[in-house]
Amino acid sequence: MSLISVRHLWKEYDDKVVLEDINLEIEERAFVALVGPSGCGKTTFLKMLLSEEIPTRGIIELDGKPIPKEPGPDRGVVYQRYSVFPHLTVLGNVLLAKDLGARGPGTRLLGRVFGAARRAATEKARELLAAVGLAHAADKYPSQLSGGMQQRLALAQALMAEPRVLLLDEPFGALDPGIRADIHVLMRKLWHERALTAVMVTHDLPEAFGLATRVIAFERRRDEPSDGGRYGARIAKDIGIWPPRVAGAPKAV
Amino acid sequence: MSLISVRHLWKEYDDKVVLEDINLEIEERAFVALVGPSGCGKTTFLKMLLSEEIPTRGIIELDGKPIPKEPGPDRGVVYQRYSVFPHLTVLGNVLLAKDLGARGPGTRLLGRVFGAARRAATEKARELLAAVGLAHAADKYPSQLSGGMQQRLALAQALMAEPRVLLLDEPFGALDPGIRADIHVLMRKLWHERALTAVMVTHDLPEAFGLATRVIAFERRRDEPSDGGRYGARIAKDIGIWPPRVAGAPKAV
Amino acid sequence: APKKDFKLAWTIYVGWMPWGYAKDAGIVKKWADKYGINIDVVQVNDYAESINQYTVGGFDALTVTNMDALSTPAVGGVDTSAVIIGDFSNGNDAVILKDKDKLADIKGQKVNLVEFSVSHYLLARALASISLAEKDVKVVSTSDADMASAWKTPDVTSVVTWNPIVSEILADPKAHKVFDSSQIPGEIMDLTVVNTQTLKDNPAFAKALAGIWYETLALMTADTPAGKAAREAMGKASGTDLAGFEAQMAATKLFAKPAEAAAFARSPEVGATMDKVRNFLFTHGLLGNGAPSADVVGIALADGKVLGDKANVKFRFIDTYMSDAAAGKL
Amino acid sequence: MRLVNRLPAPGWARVLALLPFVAVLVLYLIASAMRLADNPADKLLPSFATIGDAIVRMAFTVDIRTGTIPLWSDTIASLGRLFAGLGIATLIGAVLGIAIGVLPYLRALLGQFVAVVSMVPPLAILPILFITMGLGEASKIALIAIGIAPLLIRDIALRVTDMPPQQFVKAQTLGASSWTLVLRVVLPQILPRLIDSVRLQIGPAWLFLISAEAIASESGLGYRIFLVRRYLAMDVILPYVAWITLLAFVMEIALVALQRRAFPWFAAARTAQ
Amino acid sequence: MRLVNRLPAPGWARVLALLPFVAVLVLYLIASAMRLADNPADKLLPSFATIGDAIVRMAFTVDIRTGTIPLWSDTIASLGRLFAGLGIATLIGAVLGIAIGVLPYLRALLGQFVAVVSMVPPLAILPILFITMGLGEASKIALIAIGIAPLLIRDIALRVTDMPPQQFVKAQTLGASSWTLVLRVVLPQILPRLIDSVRLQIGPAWLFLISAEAIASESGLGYRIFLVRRYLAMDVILPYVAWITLLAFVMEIALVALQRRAFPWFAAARTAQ
Ligand SMILES: Nc1ncnc2c1ncn2[C@@H]1O[C@H](COP(=O)(O)OP(=O)(O)OP(=O)(O)O)[C@@H](O)[C@H]1O
Ligand SMILES: Nc1ncnc2c1ncn2[C@@H]1O[C@H](COP(=O)(O)OP(=O)(O)OP(=O)(O)O)[C@@H](O)[C@H]1O
Ligand SMILES: [Mg+2]
Ligand SMILES: [Mg+2]
Repeated sequence: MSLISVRHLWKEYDDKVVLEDINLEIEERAFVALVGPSGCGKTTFLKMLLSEEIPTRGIIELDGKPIPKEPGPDRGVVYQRYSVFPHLTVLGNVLLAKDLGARGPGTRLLGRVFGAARRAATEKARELLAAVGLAHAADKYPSQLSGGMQQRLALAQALMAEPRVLLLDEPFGALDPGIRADIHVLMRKLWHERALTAVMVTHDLPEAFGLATRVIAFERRRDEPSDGGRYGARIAKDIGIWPPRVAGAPKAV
Repeated sequence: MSLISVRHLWKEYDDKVVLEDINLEIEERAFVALVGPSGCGKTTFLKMLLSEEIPTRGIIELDGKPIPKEPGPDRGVVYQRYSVFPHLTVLGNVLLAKDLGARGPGTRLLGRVFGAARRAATEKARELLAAVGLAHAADKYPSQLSGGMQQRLALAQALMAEPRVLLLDEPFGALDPGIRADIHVLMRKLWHERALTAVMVTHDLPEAFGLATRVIAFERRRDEPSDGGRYGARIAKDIGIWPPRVAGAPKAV
Repeated sequence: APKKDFKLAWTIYVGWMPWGYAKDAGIVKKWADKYGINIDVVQVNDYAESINQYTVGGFDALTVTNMDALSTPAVGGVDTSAVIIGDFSNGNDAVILKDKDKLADIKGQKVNLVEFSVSHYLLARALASISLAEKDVKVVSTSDADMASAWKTPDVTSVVTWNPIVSEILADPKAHKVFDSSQIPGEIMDLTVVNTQTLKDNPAFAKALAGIWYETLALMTADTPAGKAAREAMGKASGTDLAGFEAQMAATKLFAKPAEAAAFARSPEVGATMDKVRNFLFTHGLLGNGAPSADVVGIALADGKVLGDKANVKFRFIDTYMSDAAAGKL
Repeated sequence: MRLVNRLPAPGWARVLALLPFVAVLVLYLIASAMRLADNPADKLLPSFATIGDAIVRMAFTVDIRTGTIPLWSDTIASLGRLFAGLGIATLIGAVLGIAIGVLPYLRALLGQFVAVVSMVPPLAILPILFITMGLGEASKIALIAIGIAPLLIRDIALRVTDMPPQQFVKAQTLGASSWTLVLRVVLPQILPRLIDSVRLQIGPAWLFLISAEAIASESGLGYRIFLVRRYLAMDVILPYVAWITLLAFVMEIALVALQRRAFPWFAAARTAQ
Repeated sequence: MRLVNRLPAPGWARVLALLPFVAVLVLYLIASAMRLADNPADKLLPSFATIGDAIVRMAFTVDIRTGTIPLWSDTIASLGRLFAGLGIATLIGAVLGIAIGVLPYLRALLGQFVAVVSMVPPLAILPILFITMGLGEASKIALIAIGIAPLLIRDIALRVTDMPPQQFVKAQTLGASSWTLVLRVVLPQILPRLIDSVRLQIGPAWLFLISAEAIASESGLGYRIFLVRRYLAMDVILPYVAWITLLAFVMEIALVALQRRAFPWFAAARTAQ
């Protein structure tokens, strides 16, 4: 059974059709890259996977069950901007996943873990920071980091919550090419090492083909102004990368 | 005689040396790309060429004379952001160069050209907009344009003032790769067609080598934290592109 | 120096409403024309502000009580003459207690009043009448505009105030008037005063004022339809109606006839009152910083006698213009 | 679902928005009925019938003495002063604010001074104002202007210095002089922000107006409220307060609409940053 | 060089900043000397010697009647009320503002209502306030709180809705409930902005305080000013006004410092956007 299955999904805003009859099955541990022209509905699709938007018609299932009606710790997200919290240090940002996610009654009241749980969480957070190369910057604030460092932090923060699915919306779009190459290496490593299924939107085809196990292209069948938004985007291409990348077999690193 | 000559130029902020003994001659119609690690002083150098900053020591000459003490229409600029004015339409932004630059008494009082002069200016502005591919967007506001369109507009606006030197500070740094390729073609075309000398800061080596006649790299000789800023950046490399690109001979387009 | 344009400031109070009516009814213009001058009659909402404006020279004439004329313009070095004594309060100012009906009950209470005003003076006189002193009560300064609503709050148990607020408060069955100005007749006078220097240079101004005043008073005290209409207009202008206004008039001893007023100005009671007033002001520090005694400011009485410093007379009672009016010499 | 994710349906939202207003009215009715049962002549919370009478008297009956309808003549007098005061303050705020923001010398000279002056409580210097300006219209308008202008100056100067410095350099490379830089680049970008600043000062402007009218005036909304306050005539005060609130609210809405109409680029440019 | 490019030297800048203050003093001295030549007992613009006497009397001499030093007891009384009023308003502003900003249902319910209430001129409803709160300290504190809280609520709610929606989603993907979302994400980011908003309300707070003290009081800076206004004691009023200005200015500076100290991340995050 696939982890995510999308069936006959439509999304309309008022009378403008954005997505039209999307059908998609995503296997566990897949790394799907979503590409397509600007405005074709990639972000909208991701928002529905995140339960930030509700489909107009159709079904999205996670693990065979309809996805929850609101965002939750089962699905993590990294945006192009605004993914990290400016008022928390780097360590604080990563710890936040435990502070918010832990389930003790005190934690639920104060949004903070204490004592041994905190020490354990701090240790795990430091490991994650080391993995993304931010060990030395644990006490800095995000505004003191470069764009690339902020995106690494966002990754670490999302991973700390151990989501089953990681959704990424052009996470590296604002980075300089050199920094981007570095972070691709990191991304590949993380995907191999952790139990992750990823869906990433990108504008950059080399990035899509360099990272993903599968590249999906959205496209509007007809896109003339005279259409007046009567046609939405569909899946135009669905390309499996060859030779297949297999999670946990880091040949390509 | 070279158009710009920089001799024994130093720049210090408080007791931190940013640039150290820069010597440079730039010929008329050259296209100089300035590269180097972040924080090495590329922007600072450009600011001095623009008279936005004053050198601590040394001389900058334009056309054999010391450069003016403040920015003026002889040197145009395109920044990564904030180059165009949000309150003016696309056409208004380009016209502004004539409105501000023309020398009639009424114009100097009202910052606006009238009558025949305005009609002539409008015609020229529309030509320039056509040249940068914005003819269809003349009445839009910058916030309605994509990032790439905004940078084209900034180029057209700067060119309208017919500067002798065009200074560009990472003008395409925030653009997506696809859009960037388009705008490179445009940039090359403009440089060939107009009497332009360009100095462009960039982070992107392919861009530097793809556009420039000459690539100059700044680098700090020693850059350890223990130095405490006692050493500034110098010109580490000065590479003429081979085979030479010649302005007005658009082989490479 | 002689001049043509004069300004009089007046505030809303039963004894001063004739000025507003005289302006509206054209009486001011009539008399000003007669003397070939212009008189601008200006209503000021805030009584204290009108005194300040007069003191700094913004007005040539002012409606004011005898006590405030001494404490602000006179102490501020502005030589001031009372050309008209319009009335004295005869019940218009009162001490009111809540749920108590003896003045002696005031002991130990908080008393809400406009501090340093004639209410304060009335309180001092009331306390003296039963051999108490100010330290036996606690004074809370309260704006006159808010006295009526202040009374409705539970923690306000005693107030000293003037009309129309007195009648407003007495409408409450819990309110008991325990002392009022009719028990100190003649001590709270409502005057129209003129800057003495202006007066010397322009006696015509004071003549016009007297002329206006007594013509208006004759009209408003007359038991005729015109008199009733005048009273109704004045009532309306002060925010009440005919009945309300007539009730206030009843608690005021109006000198409708100039001869009466002139006689009162010449009476020895004025001197006795002013002596009490200046001592009250002196003990409250209102006769100027570090004033050594109540004698620092001289007060000239209509009979020529002077209270206090003869070299520093700043407040004068004169009967000249009231007498002229009585004699029909205007 | 988490509370933060629960959205009311559009129709239901409109009902919800009305609820607090209805609640206030109902509360008033109950409190008023209780007080009137106690004392039928109570003036503090008059019945709606009494208030209705007062409204008819003030808003629809010609006053024989003055020949005008009190509410309208009061409104015209007050609005005249308010607009004059706000207008003068806006002009001063724009001119001085831009000048201080743009000219480093002027900023050095006046920056601190304006910051200190904006802290002077205007009501405390009312006597001085009345003495220098007299008791006429000028002093009321001046109180509004003096109360508001320093804040506007500071605000506008801050917004000018917050503009990206690149724009200043860019304009100069296009040939701008100091004057044309202000005229073509700074002023048009500051105007929509000026509207925002003025909008925030509507409340204080009414406050100053009411205070000034309470001390020296012969007409105006504040004058009337002050006049009838001695008699605790809440039947007049309450409609007047509601009317002032409505006027202020309409002014606020009008300014927002003006900003949207006159500066179509502004909303997008603000969020784009 | 263009005027916009001319920078004063640092030392010179400090001299320039002093100039307007000196100019005001000199102007005062001249005007005062002229009036005193006319009338040596003039009360409007007393000489510095007279003002000095008044300062000694008010600030350094025990008043025999009350056994306290007037300036200090007034200051303590006023500051107590001011801080209480501002504190209550801040609390209400933070709690309701965040709640309205975060909960769509509450926003639908109270958004419009608060916008309208913030336009009610608080001074005009004083009588109602007196009746419900009494004439004591409570009503003065309440006037400040009522005058300021609606603006703070609106401001904070606006700033919450201005936060990037991504942060709300992100926090939920980390497991936040509505409550912990507010506690760990919204509140800490709103606090420094709350300081900004409160800072803007210091002026209005003093205004309401002075008005309340003018109406019914036994002590306080506003009480004293309005008391001595009855006999035009400008020698007391002027130092009191200067003192209030100084206090307000110090409060403003203290809040700026608090913001910088307590929220080191804020300045950088604000400019980074
Ligand atoms: N809330 C909304 N209301 C109305 N239309 C919307 C809304 N959100 C998005 N759209 C429209 O839906 C379409 C798809 O938008 P979306 O942001 O998903 O595109 P995208 O593929 O992510 O584009 P980009 O590559 O530029 O990020 C666009 O035409 C957009 O205008
Ligand atoms: N006004 C200033 N005061 C003090 N130091 C400054 C100032 N402006 C720049 N610097 C310092 O000068 C150095 C060079 O800065 P500059 O912006 O020129 O670098 P850059 O090469 O353009 O970097 P980037 O590629 O990140 O844009 C940096 O270390 C910076 O911190
Ligand atoms: Mg998108
Ligand atoms: Mg740079």
